[in-house]
Amino acid sequence: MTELTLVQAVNRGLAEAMRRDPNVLVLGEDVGVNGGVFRATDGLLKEFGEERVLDTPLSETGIVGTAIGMALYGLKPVAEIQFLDFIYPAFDQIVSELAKFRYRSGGQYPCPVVIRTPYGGGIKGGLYHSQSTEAYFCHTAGLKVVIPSTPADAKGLLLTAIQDEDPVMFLEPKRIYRSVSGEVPDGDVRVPFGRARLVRDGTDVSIFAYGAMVPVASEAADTLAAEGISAEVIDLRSLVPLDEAAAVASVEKTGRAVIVHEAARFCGFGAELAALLAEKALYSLKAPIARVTGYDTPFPYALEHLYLPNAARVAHAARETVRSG
Amino acid sequence: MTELTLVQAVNRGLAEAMRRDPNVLVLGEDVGVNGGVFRATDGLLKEFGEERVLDTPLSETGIVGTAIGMALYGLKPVAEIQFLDFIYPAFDQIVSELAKFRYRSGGQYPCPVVIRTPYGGGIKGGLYHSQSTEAYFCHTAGLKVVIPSTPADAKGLLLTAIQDEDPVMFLEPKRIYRSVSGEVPDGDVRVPFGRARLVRDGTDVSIFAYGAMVPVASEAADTLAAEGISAEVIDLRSLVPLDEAAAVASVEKTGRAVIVHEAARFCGFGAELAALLAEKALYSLKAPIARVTGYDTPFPYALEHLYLPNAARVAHAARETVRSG
Amino acid sequence: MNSGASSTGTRSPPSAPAVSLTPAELLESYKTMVLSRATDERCLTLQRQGRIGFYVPASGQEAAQVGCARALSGDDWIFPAYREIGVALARGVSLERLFDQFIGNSGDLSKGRQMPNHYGFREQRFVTASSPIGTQITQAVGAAIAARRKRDPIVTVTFFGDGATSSNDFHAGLNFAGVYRAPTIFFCQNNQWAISLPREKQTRSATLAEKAHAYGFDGVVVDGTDLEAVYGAVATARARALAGQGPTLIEAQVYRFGPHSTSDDPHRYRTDAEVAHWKETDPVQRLKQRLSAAGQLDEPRDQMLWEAARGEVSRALEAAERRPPVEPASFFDDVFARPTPRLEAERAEFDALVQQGVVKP
Amino acid sequence: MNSGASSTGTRSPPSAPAVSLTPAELLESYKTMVLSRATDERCLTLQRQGRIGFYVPASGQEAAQVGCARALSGDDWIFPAYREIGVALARGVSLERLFDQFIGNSGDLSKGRQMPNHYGFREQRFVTASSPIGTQITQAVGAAIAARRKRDPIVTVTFFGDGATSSNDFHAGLNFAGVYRAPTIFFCQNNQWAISLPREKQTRSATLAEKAHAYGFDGVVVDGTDLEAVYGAVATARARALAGQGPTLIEAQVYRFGPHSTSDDPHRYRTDAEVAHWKETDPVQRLKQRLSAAGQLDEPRDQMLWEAARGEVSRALEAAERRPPVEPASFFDDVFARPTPRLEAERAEFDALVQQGVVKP
Ligand SMILES: Cc1ncc(C[n+]2csc(CCOP(=O)(O)OP(=O)(O)O)c2C)c(N)n1
Ligand SMILES: Cc1ncc(C[n+]2csc(CCOP(=O)(O)OP(=O)(O)O)c2C)c(N)n1
Ligand SMILES: [Mg+2]
Ligand SMILES: [Mg+2]
Repeated sequence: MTELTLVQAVNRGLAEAMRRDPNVLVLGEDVGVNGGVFRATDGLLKEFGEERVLDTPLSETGIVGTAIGMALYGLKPVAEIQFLDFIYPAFDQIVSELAKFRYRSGGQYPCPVVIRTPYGGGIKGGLYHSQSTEAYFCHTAGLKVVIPSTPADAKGLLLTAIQDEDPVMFLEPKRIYRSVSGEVPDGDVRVPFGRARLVRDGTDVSIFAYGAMVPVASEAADTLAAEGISAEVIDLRSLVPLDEAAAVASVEKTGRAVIVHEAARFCGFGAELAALLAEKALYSLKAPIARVTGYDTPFPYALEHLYLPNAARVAHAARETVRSG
Repeated sequence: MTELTLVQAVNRGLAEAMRRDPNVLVLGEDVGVNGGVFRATDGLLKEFGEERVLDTPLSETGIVGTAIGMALYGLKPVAEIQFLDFIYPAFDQIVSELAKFRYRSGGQYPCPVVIRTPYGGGIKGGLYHSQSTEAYFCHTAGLKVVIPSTPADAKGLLLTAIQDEDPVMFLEPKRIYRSVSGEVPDGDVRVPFGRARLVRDGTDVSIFAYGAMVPVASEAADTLAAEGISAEVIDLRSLVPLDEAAAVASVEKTGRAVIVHEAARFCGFGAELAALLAEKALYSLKAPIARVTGYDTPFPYALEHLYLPNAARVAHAARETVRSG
Repeated sequence: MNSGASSTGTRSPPSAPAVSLTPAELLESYKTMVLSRATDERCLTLQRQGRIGFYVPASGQEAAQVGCARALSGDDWIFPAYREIGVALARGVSLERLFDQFIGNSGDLSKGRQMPNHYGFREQRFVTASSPIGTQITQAVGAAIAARRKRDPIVTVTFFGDGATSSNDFHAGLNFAGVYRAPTIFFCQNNQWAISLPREKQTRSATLAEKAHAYGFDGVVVDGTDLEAVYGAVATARARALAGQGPTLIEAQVYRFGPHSTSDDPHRYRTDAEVAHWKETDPVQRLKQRLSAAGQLDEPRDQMLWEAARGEVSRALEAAERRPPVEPASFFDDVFARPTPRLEAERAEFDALVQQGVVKP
Repeated sequence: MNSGASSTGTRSPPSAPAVSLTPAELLESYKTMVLSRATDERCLTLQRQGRIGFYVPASGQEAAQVGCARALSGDDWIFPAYREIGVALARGVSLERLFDQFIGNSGDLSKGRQMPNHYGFREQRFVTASSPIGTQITQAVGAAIAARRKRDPIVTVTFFGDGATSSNDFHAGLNFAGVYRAPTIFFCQNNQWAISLPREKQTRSATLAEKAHAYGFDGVVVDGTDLEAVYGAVATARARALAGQGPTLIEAQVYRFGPHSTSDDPHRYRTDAEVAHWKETDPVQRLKQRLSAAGQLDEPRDQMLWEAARGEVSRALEAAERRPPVEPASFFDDVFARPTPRLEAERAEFDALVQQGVVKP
């Protein structure tokens, strides 16, 4: 066990995987000499050399397209996209190619690329360094989508992603890259996909969150506890595959659900979760499902603190939910 | 009034708009000399000339990027993307630029580009000529998204799109381009955005659909009627802005909802509608909301008839819904 | 610049091809080209008869495809567009497997997931095609870098059309290949049209080959109707790539005799005279004359070859038509290595619908 | 090819600049460059003090930016990247508006929606910047085509860096411009680095300018530390564009003295010696010497100019800092021309949260 920040845990996870498997390599903009703009790949070039840590030209199309070719050929590329906001030049390669290679080839060509990318707001990044568009990837059949909220999960889920046989979108909540730290197991300790993490047990309302919204949800639960409301907090962390059973079970217990994410509400991930719960736990629901999310506007700069869900908004929604049903 | 197919109505809409406003122009692959691979732009080059009908190089990035520049400068470009499946090279321009230009400039730079593109399955197009990824665009703040299911709406909504001050994604259900025909008003008759179309009145269950799923839903309603179940069919047609009031009112009346779309289910548009209904009409719901959709796989070829929702599946879901609650 | 029609490189001009084709190899190549042409002709008919759903013809491009494939080793990886039937045949893909794919039956290695012509054969190192234009180009570069990393002495070859030179992946792929000196051959079949857009309107450069200079390596224009010329250009590029001298862009000038696809009507945009002009250098005819002049082929022998080819096509087609369809629920397979709980639930939902007679496979 | 360092075009070489700058214009340009440099220096400090959140310096690129802007008409449209403060100042954008944007206050024309440096000024035909690299390039081409269609005798100019030559929009934009002969000037400031990636690893072509040939038009390399050279190249390109002779790619060779942005630590990837080497041709110093030699500037006068510039910066900053913040609910504006019912509902929800004290603006 070592105490690490979230971004350090990512770094250790990469190094661990690269040490164990010579086929693992890292590529992206500024990942080599510079060690990544957030230092997630710091030290890797020195340890593993230019053949395994590739500083690429400024082209996300090229990064993902070549990573796909490498994966088809039998390597395990881990591509870094500097910010999720800049992934769109690679969108065609991701949704048309990466997600569909195994399928379209009838299983002949697996394509296990991992795409790591920092996402989310709260760092005064404005419109283009803050977005949360995980729903695009979740809606794309053939991609797995995971989002850690603790250092241990960052390393453990990343190790799982790298040994997975399928493409994985690995979204890192940059807002808590350094603000969150915790004990991380040494070595190749993996966290399985498809299992939600119970952050806090509760009986009155279920709060679902992921990424940087997990600490926000926990803070809200503290507030609620002081008021005598017992909130269960669940870190979804694996959006695809989703731990539907855990979500349903929690709502069957509490009868109320609050879904929290930074992304815009309309057609966001929360819509799917709400739809699922309305389908599978309708008769348990004592109150309408609340979604506490970013608004349906682009991401602002000066006012990001008003745009982003905070603990007060989450607690308020939970309170209303408890009162109304 | 003239009897037209859906694709003819698109063609007439374009010609009408181009005649009325010299700033309207059309650009895309094969839209000029060839008249579009579906003939939606047939005859336009001849009538309006090369300056207003641009055959472009094979680059969706270029098509949308230049269209944006034209719109900023005061023209009204209508860009054709040959298939929705091929829009992804332009995704960066659409989500990063088109959707956000007005916002990021504080209103200084409106960007009224219309992007027309055929979408959906049922034509034996396989993986890459069949997809329905409207949810990507619906989740992107700053874009309007409309989908006609009748010739009259195809022309009327297109005319509205072209005079709109904001970017519009105009998705055309290619499966019914020629199989559906109907009376279309002559001249500049517009259909407003943000209003659902009541296809058929009913009291037992509300069926929501759009595009090529509208005739499927209607057929299901016929079947159901024969069994004594009265289904209301609503053509959403304007996904953004959405006629939430109409959807909620219908479910308040019927107590049951079936949502139909071709797109994959997970994080599809149906998720948002279900979430909305679970939020705003929870206490009216007598049964879980059913989603009859494409499955969470890429789009197949030989088996597309099993993948796509059909009237039997819709009727079945409606029946179950009526029985269960 | 404005370099002419043969080679646009001045950096280190490709040396003459190391080897050329033997007479026996020429005849083999001819047979493959005839088989390709015969398949094409049959498939256009089959599509009209509704026996296959769609088809993309390659007639006119056989020398480019077969000549290129012939210059490769069986271990080299192919990243095709969707028009490379000649390459597939030259790599030893069986006609029957191709027809299985055109029909999308249970013999189709891709399990009926894609339109005709979007095939792939792992055994032949022929990567499964997709429709979006250009995407294979960057992938081929990545695979080449991977092969070098694994110390495999192979090249990757990616096929694409004149239209694809405008794609994002062309730019990124050639740039990455230049930067990393990837052992990749960019094989552009300039068939003069991208559906209805003529080559001159696709881009203003004099040749497509010279675009390579923008990425720091050489481009070569070759007469794509001349099997041996293509062979030589590819053999040279391959040797250079393996020697660590980096990638080459080859522009093979050919012509698409038929429509873009069976959905296309070329009369809307091009003249019969143009087609007739290019038919004068029909690559199959050219090679036939070459072989005849060398005394290796005469009319009766040629007739026999054609009949054999047509017979082979018929047999493959019939076998494929007899093969059972894909399993109804198979479209749930291969989304992931192992299905997620959600996919399992959806498949169960589907099975129940079938059981209840709601959905009829 | 492998063309040298001055002009890579042989097709129809640009003629000599039609006009050159008058002594008065040179002095004006110098003042703008000093103001740009002074703003830069101040802003790096302000960022460290937490008074602005972020900053992208342009020091070293002033001659390129001001020289280019000077060669344009006020009606020409600018499509900037994010580093073009010299262009904004030369177009007459007020320092105060710039500081309003850096702070994101109620005077910011973009209403506090974007990070510092992502400004836009419709009045000055300076299109609002975004962060994604390269996207402005195709847009500039579209605007140029639109201007021609409207018979407006203007050009569009798009600014981008060496890194951006690898972007999709570079490829698409230059290709469309070549095909449609768009009156666009592609102004590449090659500042030798794209964050930590040196120019040689960005692409293997000898120059960036020669990439224009791939699109059928000319590229020109110009010493971007020499105001007059830049002015001449842009004036020539502009005249050609207006005469219907199509686009030009200009590669202005400059150096980024400072970090990529205030988030960057250049010591991780480049040497002090390299910086020192380029400082020898500091464009501000070069122009100062030129003006001194011509007797238009002496040390005292120069001191005065610098003091005036710094004073102007301080006044603009202070005015901007005094200006009230943006209205809390204003982030709901401008998503569309008129809010949708959903946006109205969300704004009402937000207002209620404020009213109830849940959210504290
Ligand atoms: C990204 C993308 N845009 C559009 C299409 C539609 N389309 C299919 S083939 C084609 C033309 C391709 O021309 P070229 O690259 O010259 O290849 P050819 O068909 O001539 O062999 C087009 C536009 C597509 N498949 N992908
Ligand atoms: C599509 C995209 N990818 C990555 C980034 C992150 N990024 C910002 S600036 C930059 C380097 C740009 O280099 P260059 O084009 O040379 O411009 P310079 O900053 O040197 O002026 C990168 C990689 C981005 N903004 N957009
Ligand atoms: Mg072609
Ligand atoms: Mg740079």
